[in-house]
Amino acid sequence: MDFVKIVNSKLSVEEISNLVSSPSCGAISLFVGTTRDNFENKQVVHLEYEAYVPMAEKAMKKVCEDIRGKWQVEHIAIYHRLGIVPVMEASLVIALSSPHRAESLQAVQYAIDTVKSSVPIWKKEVYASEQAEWKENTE
Amino acid sequence: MDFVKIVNSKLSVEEISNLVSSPSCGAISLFVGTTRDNFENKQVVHLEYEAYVPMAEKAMKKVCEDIRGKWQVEHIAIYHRLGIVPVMEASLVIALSSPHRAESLQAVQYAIDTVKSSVPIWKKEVYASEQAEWKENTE
Amino acid sequence: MADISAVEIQVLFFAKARELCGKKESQLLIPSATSYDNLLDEIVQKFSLEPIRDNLILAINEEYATSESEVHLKEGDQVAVIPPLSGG
Amino acid sequence: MADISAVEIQVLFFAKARELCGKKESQLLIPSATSYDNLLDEIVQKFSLEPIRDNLILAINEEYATSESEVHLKEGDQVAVIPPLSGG
Repeated sequence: MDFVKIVNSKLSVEEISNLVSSPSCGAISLFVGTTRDNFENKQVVHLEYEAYVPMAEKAMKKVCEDIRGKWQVEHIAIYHRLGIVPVMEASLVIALSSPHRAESLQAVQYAIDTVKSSVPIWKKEVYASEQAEWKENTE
Repeated sequence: MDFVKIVNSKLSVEEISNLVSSPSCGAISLFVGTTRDNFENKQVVHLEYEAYVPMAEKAMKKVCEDIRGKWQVEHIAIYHRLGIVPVMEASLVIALSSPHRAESLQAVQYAIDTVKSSVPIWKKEVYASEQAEWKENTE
Repeated sequence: MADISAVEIQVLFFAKARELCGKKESQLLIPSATSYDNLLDEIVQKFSLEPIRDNLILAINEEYATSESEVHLKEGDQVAVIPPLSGG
Repeated sequence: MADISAVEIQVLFFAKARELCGKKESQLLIPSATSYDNLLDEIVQKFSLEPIRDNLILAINEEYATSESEVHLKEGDQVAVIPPLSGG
Protein backbone atom coordinates (compact mmCIF):
# COMPACT_ATOMS: atom_id res chain seq x y z
CA MET A 1 0.00 0.00 0.00
CA ASP A 2 0.99 3.61 -0.53
CA PHE A 3 0.59 6.06 2.35
CA VAL A 4 1.08 9.62 1.18
CA LYS A 5 0.28 12.48 3.49
CA ILE A 6 0.89 16.18 4.02
CA VAL A 7 0.33 17.18 7.62
CA ASN A 8 0.60 20.24 9.84
CA SER A 9 1.68 18.41 12.96
CA LYS A 10 4.71 16.56 14.29
CA LEU A 11 5.74 13.42 12.44
CA SER A 12 6.24 10.17 14.34
CA VAL A 13 8.95 7.89 12.98
CA GLU A 14 7.55 4.97 14.96
CA GLU A 15 4.01 5.37 13.60
CA ILE A 16 5.21 5.62 10.04
CA SER A 17 7.56 2.68 10.51
CA ASN A 18 4.65 0.62 11.89
CA LEU A 19 2.48 1.69 8.96
CA VAL A 20 4.79 0.02 6.45
CA SER A 21 5.72 -3.02 8.49
CA SER A 22 4.49 -6.29 7.05
CA PRO A 23 4.73 -9.97 8.00
CA SER A 24 6.10 -10.77 4.54
CA CYS A 25 8.97 -8.27 4.83
CA GLY A 26 12.39 -8.59 6.40
CA ALA A 27 13.45 -4.98 5.93
CA ILE A 28 12.26 -1.44 6.48
CA SER A 29 14.34 1.49 5.29
CA LEU A 30 13.56 4.97 6.51
CA PHE A 31 14.75 8.45 5.77
CA VAL A 32 14.01 11.36 8.06
CA GLY A 33 14.68 14.93 6.95
CA THR A 34 15.20 17.19 9.95
CA THR A 35 15.76 20.91 10.47
CA ARG A 36 19.45 21.75 10.79
CA ASP A 37 20.53 24.62 13.02
CA ASN A 38 22.93 26.15 10.52
CA PHE A 39 23.47 27.01 6.88
CA GLU A 40 26.70 28.55 5.58
CA ASN A 41 27.61 29.77 9.05
CA LYS A 42 24.21 31.36 9.56
CA GLN A 43 22.22 30.25 12.57
CA VAL A 44 18.91 28.73 11.51
CA VAL A 45 16.00 29.30 13.88
CA HIS A 46 13.52 27.11 12.07
CA LEU A 47 12.22 26.15 8.64
CA GLU A 48 8.82 27.06 7.27
CA TYR A 49 7.25 24.79 4.68
CA GLU A 50 4.38 25.42 2.29
CA ALA A 51 2.96 23.22 -0.44
CA TYR A 52 0.65 23.21 -3.41
CA VAL A 53 -1.16 20.51 -1.51
CA PRO A 54 -3.30 18.67 -4.09
CA MET A 55 -0.51 18.69 -6.66
CA ALA A 56 2.07 17.72 -4.05
CA GLU A 57 -0.04 14.72 -3.05
CA LYS A 58 -0.33 13.70 -6.69
CA ALA A 59 3.43 14.06 -7.15
CA MET A 60 4.10 11.97 -4.03
CA LYS A 61 1.77 9.25 -5.34
CA LYS A 62 3.67 9.39 -8.62
CA VAL A 63 6.92 8.78 -6.71
CA CYS A 64 5.32 5.67 -5.18
CA GLU A 65 4.24 4.43 -8.62
CA ASP A 66 7.71 4.98 -10.03
CA ILE A 67 9.25 3.05 -7.15
CA ARG A 68 6.92 0.13 -7.78
CA GLY A 69 8.03 0.10 -11.40
CA LYS A 70 11.64 -0.30 -10.28
CA TRP A 71 11.72 -2.32 -7.06
CA GLN A 72 9.68 -4.99 -5.35
CA VAL A 73 8.59 -3.17 -2.23
CA GLU A 74 5.59 -3.94 -0.08
CA HIS A 75 4.44 -0.68 1.54
CA ILE A 76 5.57 2.89 0.95
CA ALA A 77 4.92 5.86 3.22
CA ILE A 78 5.83 9.44 2.34
CA TYR A 79 4.86 12.01 4.97
CA HIS A 80 5.69 15.70 4.68
CA ARG A 81 5.06 18.27 7.37
CA LEU A 82 4.10 21.90 6.59
CA GLY A 83 4.38 25.11 8.59
CA ILE A 84 7.10 25.82 11.09
CA VAL A 85 9.48 22.92 11.75
CA PRO A 86 11.85 23.65 14.66
CA VAL A 87 15.48 22.52 14.74
CA MET A 88 15.85 18.71 15.15
CA GLU A 89 12.24 18.01 14.22
CA ALA A 90 11.27 16.08 11.10
CA SER A 91 9.87 17.72 7.97
CA LEU A 92 9.87 14.53 5.93
CA VAL A 93 9.65 10.85 6.74
CA ILE A 94 9.91 8.20 4.05
CA ALA A 95 9.54 4.52 4.92
CA LEU A 96 9.53 1.44 2.71
CA SER A 97 9.24 -2.23 3.48
CA SER A 98 10.54 -5.03 1.28
CA PRO A 99 11.03 -8.80 1.58
CA HIS A 100 14.83 -8.37 1.23
CA ARG A 101 16.92 -5.41 2.23
CA ALA A 102 18.42 -4.36 -1.11
CA GLU A 103 15.10 -3.18 -2.53
CA SER A 104 14.05 -0.90 0.29
CA LEU A 105 17.57 0.51 0.67
CA GLN A 106 17.76 1.45 -2.99
CA ALA A 107 14.18 2.67 -3.14
CA VAL A 108 14.49 4.97 -0.13
CA GLN A 109 17.36 6.82 -1.77
CA TYR A 110 15.40 7.18 -5.01
CA ALA A 111 12.34 8.30 -3.05
CA ILE A 112 14.08 11.12 -1.22
CA ASP A 113 15.84 12.35 -4.38
CA THR A 114 12.61 12.28 -6.37
CA VAL A 115 10.50 13.91 -3.66
CA LYS A 116 13.02 16.75 -3.56
CA SER A 117 13.05 17.24 -7.31
CA SER A 118 9.39 16.71 -8.19
CA VAL A 119 7.03 17.57 -5.34
CA PRO A 120 5.78 21.20 -5.18
CA ILE A 121 6.81 22.00 -1.63
CA TRP A 122 8.94 24.95 -0.56
CA LYS A 123 10.94 25.79 2.51
CA LYS A 124 12.00 29.12 3.86
CA GLU A 125 15.02 29.17 6.09
CA VAL A 126 14.56 31.59 8.97
CA TYR A 127 17.85 32.87 10.41
CA ALA A 128 18.68 34.39 13.78
CA SER A 129 20.21 37.58 12.42
CA GLU A 130 19.59 37.79 8.67
CA GLN A 131 16.63 37.91 6.38
CA ALA A 132 14.80 34.65 5.80
CA GLU A 133 15.42 32.93 2.47
CA TRP A 134 13.45 30.62 0.22
CA LYS A 135 15.64 27.64 -0.53
CA GLU A 136 16.27 25.73 -3.71
CA ASN A 137 17.03 22.00 -3.78
CA THR A 138 20.31 21.42 -5.52
CA GLU A 139 22.01 18.49 -3.81
CA MET B 1 28.64 9.49 19.22
CA ASP B 2 28.41 5.75 18.72
CA PHE B 3 25.59 3.85 20.38
CA VAL B 4 26.11 0.12 20.14
CA LYS B 5 23.90 -2.23 22.05
CA ILE B 6 22.79 -5.85 22.24
CA VAL B 7 19.48 -6.21 24.05
CA ASN B 8 16.98 -8.88 24.99
CA SER B 9 13.90 -6.72 24.67
CA LYS B 10 11.84 -5.03 21.95
CA LEU B 11 13.61 -2.35 19.91
CA SER B 12 12.01 1.08 19.53
CA VAL B 13 12.65 2.79 16.20
CA GLU B 14 11.58 6.12 17.68
CA GLU B 15 13.97 5.93 20.62
CA ILE B 16 16.89 4.98 18.41
CA SER B 17 16.00 7.68 15.90
CA ASN B 18 15.90 10.24 18.73
CA LEU B 19 19.23 8.97 20.02
CA VAL B 20 21.01 9.95 16.80
CA SER B 21 19.13 13.17 16.09
CA SER B 22 21.27 16.27 16.27
CA PRO B 23 20.72 19.99 15.76
CA SER B 24 23.58 20.10 13.27
CA CYS B 25 22.07 17.36 11.07
CA GLY B 26 19.51 17.53 8.30
CA ALA B 27 19.17 13.80 7.73
CA ILE B 28 18.66 10.56 9.59
CA SER B 29 18.75 7.25 7.74
CA LEU B 30 17.47 4.12 9.39
CA PHE B 31 17.38 0.46 8.61
CA VAL B 32 15.16 -1.97 10.47
CA GLY B 33 15.58 -5.71 10.06
CA THR B 34 12.34 -7.53 10.87
CA THR B 35 11.24 -11.14 11.11
CA ARG B 36 9.60 -12.33 7.89
CA ASP B 37 6.83 -14.92 8.04
CA ASN B 38 8.20 -17.09 5.24
CA PHE B 39 11.34 -18.56 3.71
CA GLU B 40 11.29 -20.64 0.53
CA ASN B 41 7.60 -21.38 0.98
CA LYS B 42 8.09 -22.49 4.57
CA GLN B 43 6.06 -20.71 7.21
CA VAL B 44 8.35 -19.02 9.71
CA VAL B 45 7.03 -18.87 13.28
CA HIS B 46 9.82 -16.73 14.70
CA LEU B 47 13.56 -16.18 14.66
CA GLU B 48 15.89 -16.92 17.57
CA TYR B 49 19.08 -14.92 17.86
CA GLU B 50 22.19 -15.60 19.87
CA ALA B 51 25.47 -13.70 20.01
CA TYR B 52 29.03 -13.91 21.22
CA VAL B 53 28.15 -10.74 23.09
CA PRO B 54 31.48 -9.11 24.00
CA MET B 55 32.97 -9.85 20.57
CA ALA B 56 29.77 -8.76 18.83
CA GLU B 57 29.87 -5.43 20.63
CA LYS B 58 33.48 -4.97 19.61
CA ALA B 59 32.63 -5.83 16.01
CA MET B 60 29.73 -3.35 16.04
CA LYS B 61 32.03 -0.62 17.35
CA LYS B 62 34.45 -1.51 14.57
CA VAL B 63 31.63 -0.97 12.03
CA CYS B 64 31.10 2.50 13.52
CA GLU B 65 34.82 3.30 13.24
CA ASP B 66 34.91 2.13 9.64
CA ILE B 67 31.91 4.31 8.81
CA ARG B 68 33.61 7.35 10.33
CA GLY B 69 36.63 6.68 8.12
CA LYS B 70 34.41 6.84 5.05
CA TRP B 71 31.61 9.31 5.68
CA GLN B 72 30.99 12.43 7.69
CA VAL B 73 28.24 11.27 9.98
CA GLU B 74 27.30 12.69 13.36
CA HIS B 75 25.81 9.89 15.46
CA ILE B 76 25.58 6.18 14.79
CA ALA B 77 23.34 3.69 16.58
CA ILE B 78 23.46 -0.07 16.02
CA TYR B 79 21.04 -2.07 18.16
CA HIS B 80 20.62 -5.83 17.87
CA ARG B 81 18.04 -7.84 19.71
CA LEU B 82 18.67 -11.43 20.93
CA GLY B 83 16.34 -14.27 21.83
CA ILE B 84 13.00 -14.88 20.17
CA VAL B 85 11.93 -12.20 17.70
CA PRO B 86 8.33 -12.72 16.51
CA VAL B 87 7.16 -11.99 12.97
CA MET B 88 7.09 -8.24 12.14
CA GLU B 89 9.25 -7.30 15.13
CA ALA B 90 12.71 -5.80 14.74
CA SER B 91 15.91 -7.75 15.33
CA LEU B 92 18.18 -4.94 14.17
CA VAL B 93 17.91 -1.17 14.06
CA ILE B 94 20.64 0.96 12.53
CA ALA B 95 20.36 4.75 12.59
CA LEU B 96 22.78 7.42 11.41
CA SER B 97 22.56 11.19 11.34
CA SER B 98 24.50 13.43 8.99
CA PRO B 99 24.48 17.13 8.04
CA HIS B 100 23.47 16.22 4.44
CA ARG B 101 21.52 13.23 3.28
CA ALA B 102 24.01 11.51 0.99
CA GLU B 103 26.34 10.48 3.81
CA SER B 104 23.77 8.83 6.05
CA LEU B 105 22.09 7.10 3.10
CA GLN B 106 25.36 5.59 1.92
CA ALA B 107 26.55 4.77 5.41
CA VAL B 108 23.37 2.95 6.42
CA GLN B 109 23.74 0.55 3.52
CA TYR B 110 27.38 -0.09 4.38
CA ALA B 111 26.44 -0.53 8.04
CA ILE B 112 23.85 -3.21 7.43
CA ASP B 113 26.07 -5.12 4.99
CA THR B 114 29.01 -4.99 7.37
CA VAL B 115 27.01 -5.93 10.45
CA LYS B 116 25.75 -8.99 8.59
CA SER B 117 29.20 -10.06 7.45
CA SER B 118 31.31 -9.26 10.51
CA VAL B 119 29.34 -9.39 13.77
CA PRO B 120 29.20 -12.79 15.55
CA ILE B 121 25.45 -13.12 15.83
CA TRP B 122 23.40 -16.08 14.65
CA LYS B 123 19.77 -16.66 13.87
CA LYS B 124 17.78 -19.83 13.84
CA GLU B 125 14.66 -19.87 11.73
CA VAL B 126 11.85 -21.74 13.45
CA TYR B 127 9.26 -23.15 11.02
CA ALA B 128 5.66 -24.18 11.54
CA SER B 129 6.09 -27.72 10.18
CA GLU B 130 9.76 -28.43 9.61
CA GLN B 131 12.88 -28.58 11.68
CA ALA B 132 14.39 -25.27 12.69
CA GLU B 133 17.51 -24.18 10.81
CA TRP B 134 20.52 -22.07 11.57
CA LYS B 135 20.83 -19.48 8.82
CA GLU B 136 23.81 -18.19 6.94
CA ASN B 137 24.03 -14.63 5.59
CA THR B 138 24.65 -14.71 1.88
CA GLU B 139 22.78 -11.78 0.35
CA MET C 1 -12.10 28.72 -37.37
CA ALA C 2 -10.26 28.66 -34.05
CA ASP C 3 -12.33 29.89 -31.20
CA ILE C 4 -9.89 32.10 -29.30
CA SER C 5 -12.09 33.67 -26.71
CA ALA C 6 -10.91 35.19 -23.46
CA VAL C 7 -11.27 32.95 -20.41
CA GLU C 8 -10.88 33.69 -16.76
CA ILE C 9 -8.36 31.42 -15.08
CA GLN C 10 -7.32 31.06 -11.48
CA VAL C 11 -3.65 31.80 -10.72
CA LEU C 12 -1.97 30.38 -7.60
CA PHE C 13 1.21 31.70 -6.02
CA PHE C 14 3.62 29.90 -3.75
CA ALA C 15 6.71 30.70 -1.71
CA LYS C 16 8.71 33.63 -3.11
CA ALA C 17 6.09 34.22 -5.81
CA ARG C 18 3.38 34.54 -3.17
CA GLU C 19 5.47 37.02 -1.24
CA LEU C 20 6.30 39.14 -4.30
CA CYS C 21 2.74 39.52 -5.51
CA GLY C 22 1.32 39.65 -2.00
CA LYS C 23 -1.43 37.09 -2.45
CA LYS C 24 -2.06 33.36 -2.59
CA GLU C 25 -4.34 33.46 -5.60
CA SER C 26 -5.90 35.74 -8.16
CA GLN C 27 -7.90 35.73 -11.39
CA LEU C 28 -6.57 36.46 -14.86
CA LEU C 29 -8.33 37.06 -18.16
CA ILE C 30 -6.34 35.36 -20.92
CA PRO C 31 -6.89 34.09 -24.49
CA SER C 32 -8.02 30.47 -24.41
CA ALA C 33 -5.28 29.50 -26.88
CA THR C 34 -1.84 30.91 -26.29
CA SER C 35 1.77 29.85 -25.84
CA TYR C 36 3.48 28.90 -22.61
CA ASP C 37 5.79 31.90 -22.96
CA ASN C 38 2.90 34.33 -23.46
CA LEU C 39 1.07 32.96 -20.48
CA LEU C 40 4.20 33.27 -18.35
CA ASP C 41 4.77 36.86 -19.61
CA GLU C 42 1.22 37.86 -18.75
CA ILE C 43 1.44 36.41 -15.27
CA VAL C 44 4.88 37.83 -14.54
CA GLN C 45 3.83 41.35 -15.63
CA LYS C 46 0.44 41.41 -14.02
CA PHE C 47 1.65 40.05 -10.68
CA SER C 48 5.09 41.74 -10.37
CA LEU C 49 7.12 38.57 -10.60
CA GLU C 50 9.96 40.06 -12.70
CA PRO C 51 12.63 39.40 -10.01
CA ILE C 52 12.11 35.65 -10.26
CA ARG C 53 10.94 35.39 -13.87
CA ASP C 54 13.79 33.11 -14.94
CA ASN C 55 13.24 30.79 -12.00
CA LEU C 56 9.59 30.01 -12.42
CA ILE C 57 7.69 27.27 -14.08
CA LEU C 58 3.95 27.01 -14.47
CA ALA C 59 1.73 24.13 -13.56
CA ILE C 60 -1.58 23.93 -15.38
CA ASN C 61 -4.29 22.03 -13.54
CA GLU C 62 -1.70 20.37 -11.33
CA GLU C 63 0.60 19.25 -14.13
CA TYR C 64 3.96 20.86 -14.82
CA ALA C 65 3.74 22.66 -18.19
CA THR C 66 6.63 22.54 -20.61
CA SER C 67 8.11 25.72 -21.95
CA GLU C 68 7.51 26.43 -25.65
CA SER C 69 4.35 24.35 -25.67
CA GLU C 70 0.90 25.45 -26.87
CA VAL C 71 -1.48 26.13 -24.06
CA HIS C 72 -5.23 25.67 -24.23
CA LEU C 73 -7.16 27.06 -21.32
CA LYS C 74 -10.77 27.01 -20.33
CA GLU C 75 -12.78 28.97 -17.84
CA GLY C 76 -11.76 28.14 -14.27
CA ASP C 77 -8.49 26.38 -15.14
CA GLN C 78 -5.87 26.55 -12.44
CA VAL C 79 -2.41 27.86 -13.26
CA ALA C 80 0.16 27.73 -10.48
CA VAL C 81 3.36 29.72 -10.34
CA ILE C 82 6.06 27.32 -9.18
CA PRO C 83 9.37 28.70 -7.88
CA PRO C 84 12.32 26.28 -7.51
CA LEU C 85 11.28 23.35 -5.33
CA SER C 86 12.77 22.93 -1.89
CA GLY C 87 10.75 20.26 -0.12
CA GLY C 88 12.30 17.52 1.93
CA MET D 1 64.45 -23.01 23.16
CA ALA D 2 60.73 -22.70 22.55
CA ASP D 3 58.64 -23.28 25.60
CA ILE D 4 55.82 -25.45 24.31
CA SER D 5 53.97 -26.34 27.44
CA ALA D 6 50.36 -27.46 27.62
CA VAL D 7 47.87 -24.78 28.59
CA GLU D 8 44.21 -24.96 29.46
CA ILE D 9 42.06 -22.75 27.28
CA GLN D 10 38.38 -21.98 27.39
CA VAL D 11 36.36 -22.99 24.32
CA LEU D 12 33.03 -21.29 23.51
CA PHE D 13 30.34 -22.71 21.22
CA PHE D 14 27.61 -20.86 19.40
CA ALA D 15 24.57 -21.66 17.29
CA LYS D 16 24.89 -25.00 15.44
CA ALA D 17 28.25 -25.70 17.13
CA ARG D 18 26.63 -25.27 20.54
CA GLU D 19 23.84 -27.65 19.59
CA LEU D 20 26.20 -30.29 18.20
CA CYS D 21 28.48 -30.45 21.21
CA GLY D 22 25.67 -29.88 23.66
CA LYS D 23 27.29 -27.12 25.69
CA LYS D 24 28.08 -23.44 25.62
CA GLU D 25 31.61 -23.74 26.83
CA SER D 26 34.28 -26.19 27.86
CA GLN D 27 37.98 -26.46 28.70
CA LEU D 28 40.70 -27.87 26.50
CA LEU D 29 44.32 -28.78 27.20
CA ILE D 30 46.42 -27.77 24.21
CA PRO D 31 50.08 -27.01 23.40
CA SER D 32 50.79 -23.34 23.89
CA ALA D 33 52.28 -23.09 20.40
CA THR D 34 50.43 -24.79 17.59
CA SER D 35 48.93 -24.09 14.19
CA TYR D 36 45.43 -22.84 13.44
CA ASP D 37 44.66 -26.10 11.66
CA ASN D 38 45.83 -28.25 14.60
CA LEU D 39 43.79 -26.20 17.01
CA LEU D 40 40.73 -26.53 14.81
CA ASP D 41 41.32 -30.32 14.47
CA GLU D 42 41.59 -30.76 18.21
CA ILE D 43 38.41 -28.81 18.87
CA VAL D 44 36.42 -30.49 16.10
CA GLN D 45 37.41 -33.98 17.31
CA LYS D 46 37.02 -33.39 20.99
CA PHE D 47 33.63 -31.69 20.68
CA SER D 48 32.03 -33.68 17.84
CA LEU D 49 31.91 -30.85 15.35
CA GLU D 50 32.77 -32.95 12.27
CA PRO D 51 29.43 -32.20 10.51
CA ILE D 52 30.27 -28.49 10.32
CA ARG D 53 34.07 -28.67 10.26
CA ASP D 54 34.36 -26.92 6.89
CA ASN D 55 32.05 -24.13 7.96
CA LEU D 56 33.74 -23.00 11.11
CA ILE D 57 36.22 -20.36 11.93
CA LEU D 58 37.86 -19.76 15.26
CA ALA D 59 38.09 -16.52 17.16
CA ILE D 60 40.92 -16.24 19.65
CA ASN D 61 40.33 -13.78 22.46
CA GLU D 62 37.55 -12.10 20.47
CA GLU D 63 39.54 -11.71 17.25
CA TYR D 64 38.88 -13.79 14.16
CA ALA D 65 41.89 -16.05 13.59
CA THR D 66 43.21 -16.66 10.12
CA SER D 67 43.65 -20.17 8.83
CA GLU D 68 47.24 -21.34 8.34
CA SER D 69 48.53 -18.96 10.96
CA GLU D 70 50.66 -19.84 13.97
CA VAL D 71 48.76 -19.79 17.19
CA HIS D 72 50.23 -18.95 20.58
CA LEU D 73 48.00 -19.60 23.51
CA LYS D 74 48.29 -19.00 27.19
CA GLU D 75 46.40 -20.29 30.15
CA GLY D 76 42.81 -19.04 30.19
CA ASP D 77 42.73 -17.82 26.59
CA GLN D 78 39.30 -17.88 25.03
CA VAL D 79 38.76 -19.67 21.73
CA ALA D 80 35.31 -19.37 20.17
CA VAL D 81 33.89 -21.68 17.54
CA ILE D 82 32.17 -19.45 15.00
CA PRO D 83 29.69 -20.98 12.53
CA PRO D 84 28.63 -18.88 9.51
CA LEU D 85 27.26 -15.54 10.71
CA SER D 86 23.59 -14.75 10.32
CA GLY D 87 22.90 -11.63 12.32
CA GLY D 88 20.74 -8.78 11.07
